[in-house]
Amino acid sequence: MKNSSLLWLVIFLLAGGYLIFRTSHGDMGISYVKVTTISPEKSNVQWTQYSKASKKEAGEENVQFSWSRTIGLWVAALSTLAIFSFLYGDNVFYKISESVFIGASAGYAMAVGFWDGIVNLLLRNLTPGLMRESIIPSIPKENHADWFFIIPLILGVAMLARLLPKGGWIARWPLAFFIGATAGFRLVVFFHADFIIQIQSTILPLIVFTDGSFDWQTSLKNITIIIGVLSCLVYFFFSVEHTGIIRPISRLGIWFLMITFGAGFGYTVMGRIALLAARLEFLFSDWLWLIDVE
Amino acid sequence: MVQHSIIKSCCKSVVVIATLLLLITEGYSAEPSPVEKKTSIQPAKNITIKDYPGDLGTSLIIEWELSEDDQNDPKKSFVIAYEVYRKTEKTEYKFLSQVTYQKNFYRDQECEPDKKYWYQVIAIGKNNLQSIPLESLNPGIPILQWFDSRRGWIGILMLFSCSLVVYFIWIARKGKKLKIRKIAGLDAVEEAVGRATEMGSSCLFVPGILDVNDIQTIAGITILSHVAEVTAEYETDMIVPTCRSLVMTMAREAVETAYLSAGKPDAYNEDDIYYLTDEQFGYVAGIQGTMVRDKPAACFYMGAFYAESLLLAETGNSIGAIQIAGTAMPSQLPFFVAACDYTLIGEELFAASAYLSGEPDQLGSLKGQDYGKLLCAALIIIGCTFATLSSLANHYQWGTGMESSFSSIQTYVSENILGEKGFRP
Amino acid sequence: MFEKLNSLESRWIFLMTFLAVGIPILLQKSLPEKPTPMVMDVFNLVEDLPSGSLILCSFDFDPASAGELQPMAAAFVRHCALKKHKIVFMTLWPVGPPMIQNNINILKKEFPDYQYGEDYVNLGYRTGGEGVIKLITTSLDKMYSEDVNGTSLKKLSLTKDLKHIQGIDLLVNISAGTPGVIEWVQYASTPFNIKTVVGCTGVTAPKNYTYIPKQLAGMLGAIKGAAEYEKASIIQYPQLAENPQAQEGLRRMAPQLVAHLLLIFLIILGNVLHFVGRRKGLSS
Amino acid sequence: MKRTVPLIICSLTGFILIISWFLPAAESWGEKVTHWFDIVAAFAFVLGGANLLKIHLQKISNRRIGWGYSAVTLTAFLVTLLAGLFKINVNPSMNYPAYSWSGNYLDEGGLLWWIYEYLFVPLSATLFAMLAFYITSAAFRAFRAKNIEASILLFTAFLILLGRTYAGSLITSGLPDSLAFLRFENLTIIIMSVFNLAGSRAITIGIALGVVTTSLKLLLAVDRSYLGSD
Repeated sequence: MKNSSLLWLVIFLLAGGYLIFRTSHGDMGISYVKVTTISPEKSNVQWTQYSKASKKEAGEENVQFSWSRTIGLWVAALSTLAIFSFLYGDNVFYKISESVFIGASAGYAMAVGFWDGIVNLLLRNLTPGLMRESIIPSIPKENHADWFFIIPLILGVAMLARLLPKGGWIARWPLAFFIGATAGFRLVVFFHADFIIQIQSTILPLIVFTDGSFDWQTSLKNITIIIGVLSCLVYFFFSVEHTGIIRPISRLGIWFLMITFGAGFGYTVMGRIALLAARLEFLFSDWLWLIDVE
Repeated sequence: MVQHSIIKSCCKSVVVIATLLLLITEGYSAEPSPVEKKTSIQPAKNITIKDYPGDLGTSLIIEWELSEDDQNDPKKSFVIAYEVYRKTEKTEYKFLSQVTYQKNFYRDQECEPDKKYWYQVIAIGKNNLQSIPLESLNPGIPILQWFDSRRGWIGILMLFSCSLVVYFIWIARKGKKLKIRKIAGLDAVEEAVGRATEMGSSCLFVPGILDVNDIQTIAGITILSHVAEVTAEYETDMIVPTCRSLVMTMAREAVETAYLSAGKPDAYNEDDIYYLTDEQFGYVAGIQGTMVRDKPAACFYMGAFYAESLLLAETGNSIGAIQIAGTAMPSQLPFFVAACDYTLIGEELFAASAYLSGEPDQLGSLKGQDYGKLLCAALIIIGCTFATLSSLANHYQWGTGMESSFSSIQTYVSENILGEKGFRP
Repeated sequence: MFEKLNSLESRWIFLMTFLAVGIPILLQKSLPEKPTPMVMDVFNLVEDLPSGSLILCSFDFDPASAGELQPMAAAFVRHCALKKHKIVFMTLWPVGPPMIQNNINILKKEFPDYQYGEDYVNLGYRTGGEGVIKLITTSLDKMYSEDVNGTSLKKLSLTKDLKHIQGIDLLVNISAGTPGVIEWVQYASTPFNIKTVVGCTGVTAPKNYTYIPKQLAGMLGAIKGAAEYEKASIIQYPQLAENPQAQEGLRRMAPQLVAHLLLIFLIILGNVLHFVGRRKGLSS
Repeated sequence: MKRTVPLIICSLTGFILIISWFLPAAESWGEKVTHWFDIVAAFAFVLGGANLLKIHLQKISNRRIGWGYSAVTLTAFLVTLLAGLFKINVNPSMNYPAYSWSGNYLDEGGLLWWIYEYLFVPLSATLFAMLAFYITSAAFRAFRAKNIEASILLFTAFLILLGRTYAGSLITSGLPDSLAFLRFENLTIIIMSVFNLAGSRAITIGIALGVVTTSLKLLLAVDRSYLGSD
């Protein structure tokens, strides 16, 4: 055990030394930005805008080294490694990035919820005039307040009654409202799209003729599909024990399901490998500059 | 010397072939392409205007037959688009919209009920060619409808399926015993909690990553309340990290009630049900961390899951937990099936709360659900039978009467009862 | 040997996966892909539209799936730009705008003639999922009265006459989940007969097969779809062969091959172990 | 009273929405409610945020194991939240330079953008990429021919894995045209468009029925565990 930790320490030190050596020579992990000054028409306000520049553009005019983005690049690369380190075992680096991730993503979700939900949806519709003057100047002049949005405001405030020591039961009202709405809305949508339409597309002729002759390929395909759908449905029966005649049919249904799952699994592998490839490309290209895909 | 002449003749022939090739290709490109030759294009034909059914009288459908110069292959097609113009009793023709080639209808959604509208369609060709306008002789009048007749049949089928459920709930309440087959994953719940108790470790329940406006989440929470009853009985800790604030609220209500009904209200700890973050992978990172540190002996994943399914299941596997999963996300089922001990497949997730509760009216609803499946199978069998008969009748020419009646029954089933037409002829 | 393999720690499998994917990336080799008929259908649809056709691109994915879908999105955008089509970008995902921006950056860099407002417009994100689709098939300005920068659509030459999306020539949807393909099919392509092609992740591809060819004109599935599309583009426009960025998908096929082979090897190994173990168990 | 009123609200809302689906005049009600839900969910963030603060502050003040990580979480949370709420370092929109708040909260250059670009994106993409590792270990461990069902699963996955790469088409490219359907790439298509189609369709139909029944149970107050106790 001790030997292996020593080995790991040596590997870490070597890798760290290598990174420091290459960075100090300007051979990796540096970000550049393109600087442009923005001066909108009909206004005396001015600001500088920074946009991403590739390392090839480094010597060009207006392109300069960026501290904040170089730090960002290193943060991104190191947190990528920290997450991957979880594969070896739980460790302090993973714990730190996990904590940062939970905190930052919760904060991000809330900020987005505030701007998109409260400002862009609620306030924009409830107080368009005020929003036009302050935060969303692009609201057309002809937009007027939509008083229906009072309802979600009331529901939202009622939701917060949970924070009060005694008013928690009021918070059940908005919850009940949305449970009811969800149930009603989903009931019809699922019944239509996933029940009726699916039955409709399963109605196929079992014997098909193409150009006047028997088309055994399509016929076989249609028969298989219909047998498959019906036998899987039999598998899902709850109120009948799977014995007697039901047993072989439901067994056939399970086989169909297993083929479906196997196919789904095999199909997904490609996507997952692509994601890993993208991450490694980021490390090798953007950070380590070992390959160049820019 | 001989070699020399061979090379020479080779060179010559190469030059000749190259010149020939050049000439051929020149010839090809020099020939004027048919598009350039064309100076006029055929207009569209037979315009008809119909009221769009099932709306408040705000739209009309304008249909026409494609121009003869409109081909499916865009390289050969002279027509590239159609322009639609509209006039009312008071105004002249005004440009309305453009639709692309091969499209033979346009839905005007800016009409007022009971007004008259006339339409004009002009085919537009390459090089700014325009056909002569095709005008509608009779105006179209949009009609206001309060009931969407296209959804009539769906309404009937829905009412029928729902009443089956209600009927069996009623039957069950009256005391009729109902049988339910075994669902292995659910029988294992108690075993899993029992093992966690024996080992002195906790249980983990993940109610999916969607909010309470998804039925799967609600189904997950109802299962949670039954699992919580078991953990309350065994006095085992259960942690429930949630991905949404509202799910946290709802889960707390459910678990508190469960502990109360198990007679252990003091064992309930609100902080065991906590909010992590709304972000999918932040949530997963948090749960993974909890798993490897707290090492729960039983993990339940019930609700809507996306890519995190395998991340959770494999981490659970690495700590040796019993894992029971259930989801109605078809794309994630393979991973749960491969990596968990028990998986509730699709519909079984929704059946779980009834199964676990064992209450008669809940079991009744399951029976109703089964009759829904019978209805589905019956519709498929009827539809397929008539589709097959009509195919056979068509091939062996059993007589036009039989042929057309088979095919019209099949069409009625798939287009009216199950399709877009509904009560409309 | 058997005991050792049977209790093989996951770490070693992880290491093998890492090497199987990492080494081909470092070697930068690409395989000779051949576009399949389904991908060629999609390619030809874009290729055969007359120059200047209006294309709506809805990029409904997030950074997490960008590894799989961005090459596809970029291939579409490049192809549209080479054919001089007009593009309207939008997204139904809150994290979608940066995905659109990545592709607009490609336009800015590789097609400097392409003018914002004239050749392409970025509508950005609106909340509401299928509700957004339903509204923009009726009237665009009820949902999008201004573009992502707050400029009124009436002031941009591309959108000033665009009332709704019924008249577009092609709908391109790159999607990683919900809202995505299913919503576009249900609320736009089916009721209005809008020609639609989609690019989707490997996970969602099986389900989307059910919509072809009636409701969807074609589909690119996972990174293989992207790679084949890139190949088809390179055959048609050889200048792309010199642009390494236009071959992101192709490059990612080499790690795919090695990883797939590794997986197959592991499955076989696992089963051999299983049978050997069973025989041992029986004999003892 | 505390339980009856919510039950009535729930049933009433649900049945009204079901009926509205058949009435053209009320067609958009379902979507309106979805919009409202987004707003209420945004309000509910206060609950989640308060819970997050409470749990981690407790951990820190009690000096429980790992309290340092709680401090990290809290800092990250507060910094991100403030960066987002106050649009720190975000320039105004080009079209409305006079309105200093008019820029988008996620514009390039802002603090929230930095966090998004350099923390959020790499972290979530890396976690997603971990699936590549887990999928191989799951395949090794779980894909064993223990019984007929498992063998079918394994065999299908095997076929698809081969069929989806260059290797598969290479192996079977020698088959004559009369046996072309046995080529891996064609087998893949047959599996997807016949067997997978049948299986997925049955699953979809089953789920639809499950959703209908569950919704009905909620509306008829058969299932009311979400409401809690009195």
